[in-house]
Amino acid sequence: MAKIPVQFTLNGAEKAEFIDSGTTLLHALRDKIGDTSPKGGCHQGTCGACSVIIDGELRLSCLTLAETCNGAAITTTSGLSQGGVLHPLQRAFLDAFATQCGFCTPGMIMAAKVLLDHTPDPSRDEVVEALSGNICRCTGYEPIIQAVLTAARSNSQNAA
Amino acid sequence: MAIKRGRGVAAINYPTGMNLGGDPTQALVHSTPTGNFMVTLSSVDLGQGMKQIMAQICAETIGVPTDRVVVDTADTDTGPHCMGTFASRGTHRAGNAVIQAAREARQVMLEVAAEELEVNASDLETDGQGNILVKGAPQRSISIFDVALSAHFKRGRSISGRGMFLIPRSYPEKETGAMKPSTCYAHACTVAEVEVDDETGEITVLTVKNVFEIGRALNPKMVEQQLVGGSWMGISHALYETTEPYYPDRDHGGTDFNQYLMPGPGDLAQTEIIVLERPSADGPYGAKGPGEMCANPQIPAIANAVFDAVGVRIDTLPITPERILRALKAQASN
Amino acid sequence: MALALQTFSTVKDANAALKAAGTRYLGGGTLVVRGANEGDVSVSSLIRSTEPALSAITVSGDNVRIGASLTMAAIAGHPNLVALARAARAVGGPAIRNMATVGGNLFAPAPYGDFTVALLALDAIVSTEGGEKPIETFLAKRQSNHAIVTEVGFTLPAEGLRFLKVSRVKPKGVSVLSIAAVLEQAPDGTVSSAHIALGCMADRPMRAKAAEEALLGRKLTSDGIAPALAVASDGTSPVTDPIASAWYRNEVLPVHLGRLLLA
Amino acid sequence: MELRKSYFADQRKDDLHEIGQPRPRSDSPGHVTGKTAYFADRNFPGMLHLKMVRSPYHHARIRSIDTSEAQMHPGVVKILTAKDVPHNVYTILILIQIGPEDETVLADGKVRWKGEAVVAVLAETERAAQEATAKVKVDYEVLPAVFDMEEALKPGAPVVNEYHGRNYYLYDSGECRKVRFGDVEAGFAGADHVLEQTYQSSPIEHAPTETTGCIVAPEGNDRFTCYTNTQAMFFTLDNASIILQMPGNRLHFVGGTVGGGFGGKVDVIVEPIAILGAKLTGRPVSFIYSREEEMQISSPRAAEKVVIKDGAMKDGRIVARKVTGYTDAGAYSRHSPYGAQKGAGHYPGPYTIPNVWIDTYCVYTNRTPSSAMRGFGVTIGDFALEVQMDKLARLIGMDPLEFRFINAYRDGDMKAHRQPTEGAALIECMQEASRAANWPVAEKFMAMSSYAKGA
Repeated sequence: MAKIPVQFTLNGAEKAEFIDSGTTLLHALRDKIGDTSPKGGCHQGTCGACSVIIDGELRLSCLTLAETCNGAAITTTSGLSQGGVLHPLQRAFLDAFATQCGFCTPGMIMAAKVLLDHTPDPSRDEVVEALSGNICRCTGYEPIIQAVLTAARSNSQNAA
Repeated sequence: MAIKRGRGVAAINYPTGMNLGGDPTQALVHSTPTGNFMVTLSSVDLGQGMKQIMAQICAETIGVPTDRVVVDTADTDTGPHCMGTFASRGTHRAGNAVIQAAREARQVMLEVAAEELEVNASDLETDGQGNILVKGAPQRSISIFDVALSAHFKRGRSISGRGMFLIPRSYPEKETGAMKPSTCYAHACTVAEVEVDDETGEITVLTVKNVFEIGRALNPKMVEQQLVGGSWMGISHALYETTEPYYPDRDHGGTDFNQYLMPGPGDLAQTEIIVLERPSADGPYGAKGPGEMCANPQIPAIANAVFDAVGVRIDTLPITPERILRALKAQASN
Repeated sequence: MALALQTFSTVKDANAALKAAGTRYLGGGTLVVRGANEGDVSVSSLIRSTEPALSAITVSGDNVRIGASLTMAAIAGHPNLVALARAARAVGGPAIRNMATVGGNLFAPAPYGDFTVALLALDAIVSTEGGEKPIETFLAKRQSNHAIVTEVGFTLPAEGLRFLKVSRVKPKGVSVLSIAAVLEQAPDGTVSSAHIALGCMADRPMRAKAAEEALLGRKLTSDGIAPALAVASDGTSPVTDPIASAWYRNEVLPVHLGRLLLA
Repeated sequence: MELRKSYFADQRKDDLHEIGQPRPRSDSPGHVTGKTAYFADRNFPGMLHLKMVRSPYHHARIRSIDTSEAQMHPGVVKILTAKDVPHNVYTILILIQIGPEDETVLADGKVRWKGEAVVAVLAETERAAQEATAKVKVDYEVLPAVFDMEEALKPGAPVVNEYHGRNYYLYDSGECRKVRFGDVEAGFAGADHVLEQTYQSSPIEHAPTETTGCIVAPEGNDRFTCYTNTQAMFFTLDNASIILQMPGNRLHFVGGTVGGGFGGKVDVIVEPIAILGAKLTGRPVSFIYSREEEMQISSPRAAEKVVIKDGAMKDGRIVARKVTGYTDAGAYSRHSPYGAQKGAGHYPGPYTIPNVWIDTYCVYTNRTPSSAMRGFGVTIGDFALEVQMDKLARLIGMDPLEFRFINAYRDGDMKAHRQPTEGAALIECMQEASRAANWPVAEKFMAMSSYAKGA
């Protein structure tokens, strides 16, 4: 079958690829573009490891067809640090020892980023809700929740 | 409707290392020309932080800061044999192998330093910051950077070492079962507090207070990671998890994270962790394996707390709302 | 056959394409793309339509029409649809809610489909190119529906929509059961009209007709609702799945219905 | 977390430079930036995808397998059946002399659990492989299956696994691993209270977020690099070498960065067949479990049944404990015979009991083979033991925590498996729990020590 073109921005950079129709965004990002930060933990929409931000909204790249993203602005965890400086969320995950195996981490950070983009000073319940689509099997979630709350506090201090 | 509260306790021990031993692990350590150290292994990091812990063990033994140690692991073309990462054996077995290898490398390092400083190697000590000092005369010193350069380019010495750790295999005696399953045991005691809804059987774990004795917390923050995550998994095992919810009926097995139940971030018990350290005689710096045992005591503690709350015994895992409700109904009809 | 996506600007053209074998309509992808990922090779062609009407929300007075492509997140955040926010938020986690659509939810098998439970309690009308159907009729034959659902319409309930989802995992877990209720009360507090819909109490959302009738003329007190709770499980045939057994669902349905009615 | 340094301070040096320091993890920066490379974060040109045709039945004879239509399916490159596997019947613990070989890489003549691998399809795309698996025709004659361990152990039960010939593992000690210490019957006879209770669990999945898998790339010199998330590099390499009858020096395993294991990645399941596929096609091969496979096909923690009979005195001393443990191995051994006997070494728990009788059985049923998981051989036993302790305490009329102090093991106490206790710390854990949970116990218990009596 003929390949079809897709074009979008990934972490601010223009990307254009020819893909097979029906290819998921997760496969397009990982196998075509080479951004392996979104992880395939289930391909069912039940684990959140593949979470990316599309036009400001949290989406599951495993259930999104790449060709529906033409013209979109896509953000992944690999694009968060700028010039070698970690994003406050990344810093907070490090400081809180909120990663163990690390497989869920990029998806968790995406979910947390969307939360903080819309709700800079979230309550614990809002953090819990924001992370609720992302499975972690190692940490018991508490260090991750604490990391997001810490990042929010450091953001608001920086803004102040 | 009544929400009933109860608490329960459980105390456990857990063996470190593969049951009955016979599970070797090797390590190689060598310095680079500028006095950094490479640890070569074939052990696997599952996320528990094996690489970081091996770096700290090597650094402590050699006498350098941890960031001067690089761990290269799990390439069978370069790393010597390790039985694997399981049975709470990683830190204990690989750690001992790293210590042995690092000691051998340290001895060469001190010998080279001794030649440079014109003293006996036995008169030297490390300051942990990357320097080798003459005991009692710390103004006479040489940096490990310079020692490694000297070893490589002047004295033709390889600052390296080999480590192998093996607990000899024990074979159970057929009739009596006399055997040596393990050389050291971690310990725990957990008190759990629950609420049970006696109309729906729903359980909320309010608090778990865990006391863990783990030999030695080699890196306290990383120990905490495992203990907190393990305590969560223990609660999960107690109340949620199974691939066969109607066992031994084989039907209705969950196939995704929606159907395979585990506590979500909104289900977390208030968790307290207290760590005691009784160094094990054969553990690396006294460490035992904390990774598995930390998920065990919550299960019976919660089962006992449920009984304390509503007076029914659920002797089948997981302790689901359905099992509680059935037991409450049976209790009411008796 | 490899999987391929065809996009049409009109529902009419998309409906025409759906007549071919091996086709399926792509909404948010949470059911259809998942199926393809999991090896459902019976579908080789996904069809979607970008017709703007599918994404429109019209609120005129109490009358609401929601395009089938609207997501749960869009509904949960819409200022005029506060009554439905709780039901929309009951679906999935944040990412799923940004994807899952009203149209897709109508087809979600138990234990999914919580939003549809709310639509059933609202007596919604389901529209396709072929016309409109009451949601109950639509759900009864949903497996043989091949036309794209374009929108759902309903009247906003004067006294609000009561909604409850019971799940083992919080805050995001699939349903043990879900209940939606639209009640009207006379000035003396007695129930004058009751629509109660249940999720997971059959293979698709269903109405609790016996409980509805038993509520009429009764006050929302423990004693008043007792007859309704006694018949809450009439006509149910709950699913048994990894979340809960049919027995458990039937046992706790009256408990949760009671809590919803007294809340 | 709090470190309580006051305990055992006499046995510990706390002046170390690196040990005991909360150093940041060297791998975390990779995790938070998405740069950590897991095995699947590699992509090779021309890589094939492997999908399994699996048994839809719990127990069935395979009359015939017809792959002709699947072979013709566009994109299919290779189809593997049992006859393609050089050493198809294997068992992983053969490396430590625990046999017999009892499991097939690809089913040969029979399937023993629903989900068992029968035919492997290698294709250019995942979709083509999925489509082709649907075209493999396997003709089954369904056999009676047994799911309940008690049923499986009854005479006349369907035999699950012919390589054992009976539905339990035969140890050198007989039908179970045994521990005999003191005279348990005399203990019961002299006890004030006797309590026998049965505990049960069902299988539990490790559920790591990263599913089991590997990618194999031919190196072009008859060597194969296998990127894998196994928990045990050489264990997997050596087993693959046996199964493939390929010298170990042809195999190069790379791994060590794993997205969660919990014991679920110690079976040697994906690597041998993927290497075989790469060898026979000369192309890279990816075999990664779907989430459904991870949940229902990969080994779970075994279901267990534990029967505990205790004799206890009014003063709280347990004088006799008899434990019969049953481990549901499913259809094949994998690590289960070892797990069952690990239980034998673990009972009667961290308590000093003069009369102990332990039998642990490894039982075969027609379900997904179980294997190791965090707490292997112990987790369910601890549940049973510690609920039993609670029941005993209440039966005697004692505080459950005080009851445990009375029976807690201490240094020098002889264990049932005839090892003297060393390095005990149960008492101190309970003392600290008593404080932390505000669960007071008598002063004499707070004054106890795990150190040997009189030491």
